[in-house]
Amino acid sequence: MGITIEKVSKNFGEYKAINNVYLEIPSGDFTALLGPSGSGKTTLLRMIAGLENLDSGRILFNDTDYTNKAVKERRVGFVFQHYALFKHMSVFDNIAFGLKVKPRHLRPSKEEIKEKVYDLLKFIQLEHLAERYPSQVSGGQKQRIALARALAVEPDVLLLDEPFGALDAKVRQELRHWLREIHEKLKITTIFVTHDQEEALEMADTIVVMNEGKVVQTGTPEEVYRRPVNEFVYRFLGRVNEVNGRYIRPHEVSLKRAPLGESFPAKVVHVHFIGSTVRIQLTRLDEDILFEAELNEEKYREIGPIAKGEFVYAQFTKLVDFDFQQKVKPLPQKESVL
Amino acid sequence: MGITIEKVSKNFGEYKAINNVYLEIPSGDFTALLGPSGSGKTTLLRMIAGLENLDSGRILFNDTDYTNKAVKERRVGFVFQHYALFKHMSVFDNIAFGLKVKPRHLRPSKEEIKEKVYDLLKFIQLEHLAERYPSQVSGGQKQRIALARALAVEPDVLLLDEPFGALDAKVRQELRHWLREIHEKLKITTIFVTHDQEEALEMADTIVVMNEGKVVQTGTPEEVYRRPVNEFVYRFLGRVNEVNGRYIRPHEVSLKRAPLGESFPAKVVHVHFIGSTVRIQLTRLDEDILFEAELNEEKYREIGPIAKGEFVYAQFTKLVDFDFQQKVKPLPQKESVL
Amino acid sequence: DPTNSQSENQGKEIELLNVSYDPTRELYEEFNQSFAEYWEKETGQKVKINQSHGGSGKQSRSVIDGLEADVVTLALAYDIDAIAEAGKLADKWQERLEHNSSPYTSTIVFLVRTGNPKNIIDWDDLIKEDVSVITPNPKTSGGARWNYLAAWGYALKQNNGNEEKAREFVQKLFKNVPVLDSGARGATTTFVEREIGDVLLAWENEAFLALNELGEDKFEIVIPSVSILAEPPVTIVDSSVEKHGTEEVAKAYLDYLYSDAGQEIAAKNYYRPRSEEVVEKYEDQFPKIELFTIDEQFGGWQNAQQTHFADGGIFDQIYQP
Amino acid sequence: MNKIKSPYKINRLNFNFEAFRKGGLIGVALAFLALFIVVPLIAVFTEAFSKGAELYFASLMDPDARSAIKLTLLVAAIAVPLNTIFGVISAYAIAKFQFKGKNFLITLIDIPFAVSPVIAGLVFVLLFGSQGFLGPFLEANNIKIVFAVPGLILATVFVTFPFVVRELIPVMQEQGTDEEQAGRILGANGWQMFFRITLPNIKWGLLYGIILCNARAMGEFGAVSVVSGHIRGLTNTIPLHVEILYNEYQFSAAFAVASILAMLAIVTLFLKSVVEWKTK
Amino acid sequence: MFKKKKRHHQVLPAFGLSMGYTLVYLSLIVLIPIAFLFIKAAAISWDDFWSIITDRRVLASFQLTFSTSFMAAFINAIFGTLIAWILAKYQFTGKKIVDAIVDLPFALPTAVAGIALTTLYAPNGWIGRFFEALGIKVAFTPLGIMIALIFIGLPFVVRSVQPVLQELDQQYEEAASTLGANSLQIFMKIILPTIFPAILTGFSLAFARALGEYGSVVFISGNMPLKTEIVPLLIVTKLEQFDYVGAAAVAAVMLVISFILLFLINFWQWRISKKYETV
Ligand SMILES: Nc1ncnc2c1ncn2[C@@H]1O[C@H](COP(=O)(O)OP(=O)(O)OP(=O)(O)O)[C@@H](O)[C@H]1O
Ligand SMILES: Nc1ncnc2c1ncn2[C@@H]1O[C@H](COP(=O)(O)OP(=O)(O)OP(=O)(O)O)[C@@H](O)[C@H]1O
Ligand SMILES: [Mg+2]
Ligand SMILES: [Mg+2]
Ligand SMILES: O=S(=O)([O-])[O-]
Repeated sequence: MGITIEKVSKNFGEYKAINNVYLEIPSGDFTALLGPSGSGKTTLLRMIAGLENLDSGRILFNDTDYTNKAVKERRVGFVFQHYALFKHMSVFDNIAFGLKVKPRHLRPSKEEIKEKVYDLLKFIQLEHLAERYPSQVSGGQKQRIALARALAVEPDVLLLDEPFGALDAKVRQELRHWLREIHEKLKITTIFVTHDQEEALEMADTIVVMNEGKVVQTGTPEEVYRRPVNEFVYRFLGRVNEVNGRYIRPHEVSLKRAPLGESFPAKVVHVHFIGSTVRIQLTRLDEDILFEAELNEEKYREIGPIAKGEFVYAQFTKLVDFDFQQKVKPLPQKESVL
Repeated sequence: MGITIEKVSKNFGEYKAINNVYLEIPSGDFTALLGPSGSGKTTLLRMIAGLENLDSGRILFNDTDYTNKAVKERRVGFVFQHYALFKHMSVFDNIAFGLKVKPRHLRPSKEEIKEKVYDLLKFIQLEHLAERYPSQVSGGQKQRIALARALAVEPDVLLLDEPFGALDAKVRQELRHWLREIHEKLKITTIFVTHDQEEALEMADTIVVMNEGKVVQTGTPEEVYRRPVNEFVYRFLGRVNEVNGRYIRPHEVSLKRAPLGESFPAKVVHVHFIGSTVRIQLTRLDEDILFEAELNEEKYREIGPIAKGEFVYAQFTKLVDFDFQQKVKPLPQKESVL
Repeated sequence: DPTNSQSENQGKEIELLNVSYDPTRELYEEFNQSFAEYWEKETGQKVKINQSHGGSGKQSRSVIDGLEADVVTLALAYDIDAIAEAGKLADKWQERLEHNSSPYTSTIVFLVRTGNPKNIIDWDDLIKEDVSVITPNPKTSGGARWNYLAAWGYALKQNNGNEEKAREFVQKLFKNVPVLDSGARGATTTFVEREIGDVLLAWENEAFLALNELGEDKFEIVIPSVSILAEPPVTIVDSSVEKHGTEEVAKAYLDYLYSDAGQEIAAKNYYRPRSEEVVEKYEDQFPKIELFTIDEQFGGWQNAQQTHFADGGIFDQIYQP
Repeated sequence: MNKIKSPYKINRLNFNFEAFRKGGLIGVALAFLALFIVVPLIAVFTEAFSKGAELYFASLMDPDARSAIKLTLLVAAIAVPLNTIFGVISAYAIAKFQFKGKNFLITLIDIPFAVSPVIAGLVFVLLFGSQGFLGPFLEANNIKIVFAVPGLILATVFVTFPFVVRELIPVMQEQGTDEEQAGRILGANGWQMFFRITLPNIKWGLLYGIILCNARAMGEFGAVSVVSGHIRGLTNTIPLHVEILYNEYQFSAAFAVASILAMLAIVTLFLKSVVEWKTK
Repeated sequence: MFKKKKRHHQVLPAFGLSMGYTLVYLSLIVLIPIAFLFIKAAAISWDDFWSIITDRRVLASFQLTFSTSFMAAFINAIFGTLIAWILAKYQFTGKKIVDAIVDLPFALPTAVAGIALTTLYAPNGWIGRFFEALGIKVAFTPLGIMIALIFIGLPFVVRSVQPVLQELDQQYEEAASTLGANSLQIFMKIILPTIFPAILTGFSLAFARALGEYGSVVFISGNMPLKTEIVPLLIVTKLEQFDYVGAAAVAAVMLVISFILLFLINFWQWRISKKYETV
């Protein structure tokens, strides 16, 4: 099911939560809505599900206008950030819910429902938890049950609002894989909301970057990372050093033992090993500005072990400049982001 | 202030939340307690603060037995996961609290308190919010206020329980830097709890890996990452591919266009660009097992663009084997971790 | 020593607590004022009389449980007997004052709506099928017991002392009762305000009061051919007056009820006075009526209570809602 | 685009039906409230003023009415603080600590909710009356409890016993102990912690509890009726005075005095709204 | 009993002090006085006790009290939930006032309520006359008692259910609607089970209060033995006949029955919430 969002706007009082958004999501795509808190991701997702009204614009599912369709007629599966599992129902009943509330003439028989639910439970590898209540399962299990519940009614579109937001780092990573696998298998058009750029880059086929109620950029992970349309996208998609209004990513900073070209001396403040990369915090000696460099194994081996307090020479070769794009609002002041 | 934890145990009913833990934290160190949910991190931190009683063992601060010292005599600063700011007090009053409740003869004058609080507000760059109430500031700001409040009483030890757990990915990253900077400046012995291995690796001088109420390994980030004492630590500290009970990290998988040595053919399932690295999901053609490879820019450039559906040859060169360490409990079944 | 403490109190205001039943509020309001003036004139001593009103039985119980009444002025001797039983006053209290210690009497009459639409003239009319009678519950209300006994006495007289017939009569009467309030005042309110029932059985003084307070144009009093002589007794609570040192003034208070002034006030408040002179003076107000006493018909209160009102007594047996 | 200006979020289930249903439900609920609560309230005031404003105020100025008002205020002024102190302290013990038998303790605290006020009064008569267990002792020492002000206070304390605690327990439980612990770590001693953190955090819940407790204390009828002795000007509270006036056929005076309590109820409710508004 | 599971004394102070005070005050004000009631009731032989409480009038009044209280609490459970619903879910003009008015029965003295309700529902009252015209008697019948009990019990249900509804996350309803449920299904299958424990709490509070209610009922009930005589009135009646023991016996039975009922309801409620909420 392909989805088209046409000139959609939505105000909460004076506040423009969604501001004239146009977006096309191809059938079977795995799309991430990425943006900072308050950028309108959840609102947009809820509008697609029919949980929120539009002030203006249209939403089309496969070229049919769905703007005024009732929620239950849209055939969307929705996974809420905090799962919204029904506390008073067992895991089985949660998953069966969508089947049990079907109008009588469409409702599967008890046996069929049971079979289907157990198929889903097998699919999410939680057969043994069928009789438990949501309060008796872990966060990651809840997440999977919520997904099974959404899938039970065979939706055309799967919508997930920060599906991993409430989980541990480790569990989150495992579930990311799992969700991708499921998408590979089922090929349902899937849209998920996240504010974690790594999550979006790692999982999505298409990333929709949002800010202040607008879609800022749409593209594959590589596109948005390598060809950000403005400063905002650039800064939001990865670590960044700011140098007098221009930017460079830490892994693009080159460090040398000796001066070379336009390099400048810097003092090593801290060295971290994060898996295969080494992250180094430095202070520019000439300007007393803190910046970060990231070296992969090869590069680090090249330059040799670096310790806190040492002096090295750094070079900013590929500084990025967005000044020509004055129409794009700059990223808010640091402290208001926090 | 150095801290020594000697044979400390703590049960909740039958459950051994902390099981005979020995730990030494040098003065001025920045230590991360890292472990999965329920491993006892919070309990250990609360015991250091005096918020939880010990069942057995001792806790020493600079070789003085503090086991039975009252909370308020320990001179610890504690930052709660959800900040625990006093809702009914302004930001100023929150920070001033610790000074205002000092016994009369130790209490600074009103002017001194005011000066000190404003110094701290300046330090956390939130001077303009002094009169606001906690409900009127953002999550990141709350975090910083909680820290300022803890610092106001000039603690000897700073304890933080998942200080960034409730924050956005982007905000979290910024605050990590900021907290490190503060530690550089103040040099207070700092212990923070996290279940995010990247956070621990990036921030800490020392990482204490915990599991099931025990300390599994202690060391610098590089030590625990490169020389994990057992399977648990290895798996917990980074992404991992499991190959018949042995392990390899994705960035150690080498991919080639042509067969070479012990390589085997694999099909590319998915390709992600995460900043400067490329993460590739593949299926072994010979065993139909999914695995992941991670290439840095250089390596990816070497092999050339890889697309979904292509076939490549992979090689597992440095498979790690923990089988000799039978005494270490294996990581729980995948599904029970989730 | 009471006299001693009395002299100590000289000049100070003495307080007296009169625990009475519901329909005497207006009476004692006037009487207390009159007595206070009299007492101050006689002795130079100020006296303040506190009043407590409520259902007669409840009031008696309060005194038993420790409400320190100096005098009790209740609806029935039975209620004062109960206080005597608790040891708070002499057993033979009823002999301490004239007329069985009842300075005024009353009787049970009918209050009907203007024009007497159901034409109720005597007791027999109350058991007609279409007549609805209002009376409070004899189990809780002293007044209601008088009503009940009056009806019973009438039936006995009519049937030459045939208990069975009397029982039948009273049973029929209570069949006609749609609401049983717990006290006399409640019953009056039900009849007058809620406009329920055709006839209210009431103390004569209550009937007059209702007429005065709530509209002469709305109601009429019907005097039945025969009724009961209700003798609300008064007495001193020995234990309290001893404790308070108020014996003298309490005695004087009750004696004053028998004085001309006291009797006038009783008559003005529609209680039938004992004093012949005052009776004559209020002849118009209190029509002659054939009255029987409790002692004659029922052998005293204790008997009446045991036979009729105790749990499992005749009232419980015949009462069928 | 179907636009219904409705501030609550509409699940787009079925718009017209939704609006229709909302109207219907509100209508039924309001009708129920009107029938059972508003009309009786109006009746009180209508009856109170039925004989004119002059009589209305006269009945409030009557010495017996004034002494009843004073007594009621006195009783509430003692009973409410007693139960408030109890409420705060025991809610602290119950909400902030884990211990065995907590549910049982809460059930015990609930007892006065389940005890008929009449029984409550009876219980004190059985205990302190002349015929009661402590009666002889009290009489010998000339201590008056029932049929005097202490009895009224006791009965009122009993009847209003759970109001403050029950209001506070959920509030305190919801707040948890993090802030208190933070205070302790920052060096606060027990008193400082309690007065600077615990108490300010529950102040609105506490105020609400006090308001309800006070309203019930002033309005209690059954229990005080049993222990009062009904001495005019001495042991009659407002509700008892209302009953007396009513029994004297002074209906508008009765309702006039009752209207004070109704007024109190309204002021109370107004205060409560302010409280709730403040809480947000 | 009442011993802390976890020793926290270093952190939160004064557990012993506050618990001690709680127990002492609770005992003095509530437990000891109630105990004396039972001691009094125990002063008679079992046979006497049995004959007192199996008396026709006593049984009738028990039946009346429990049935009217139950009906009133039941009606309150329904309409109280409805009122809580509109207060929690809808915006409408005058909502604040409605919200405030709900507490009126808490604040209005019961005697005043009783008199006002009797004035209204008597056959010649503002409302009673309409019923009278239909041939329905309200005041002085069990129906009248029920109305008084509805009046005094309503806030218990509303105030129990309202906060739960307010905190009820919209997401559950939304989740159900994305799964295809219609509004009736959402209410019956999602909302009702969630608020049911709260309704039960409100019901049991209203029920308990109704069982003991005296002030508002005596005026409107008509107090006909066997017909409209409630248990508290019967206790008063016994007292007025100086029958302390009988009164204590009836009171004790009343207390025990209400405790058992309350306990069962609480236990049921606790079971339900335990089932879903345990972590
Ligand atoms: N029901 C509502 N009423 C008023 N404002 C709202 C409502 N829902 C959302 N908003 C506002 O609309 C804006 C967008 O909200 P939305 O929830 O879509 O953001 P988001 O991108 O999902 O943020 P987050 O990452 O924090 O979930 C925010 O400023 C939010 O405060
Ligand atoms: N007060 C308590 N009573 C009973 N059990 C407790 C209590 N506090 C903690 N536990 C248990 O002790 C174990 C360790 O808890 P702790 O909070 O220290 O874990 P943690 O490592 O901080 O986990 P998380 O990452 O989820 O915060 C858990 O199994 C927890 O359920
Ligand atoms: Mg969101
Ligand atoms: Mg923890
Ligand atoms: O006041 S009575 O006892 O007569 O009802």
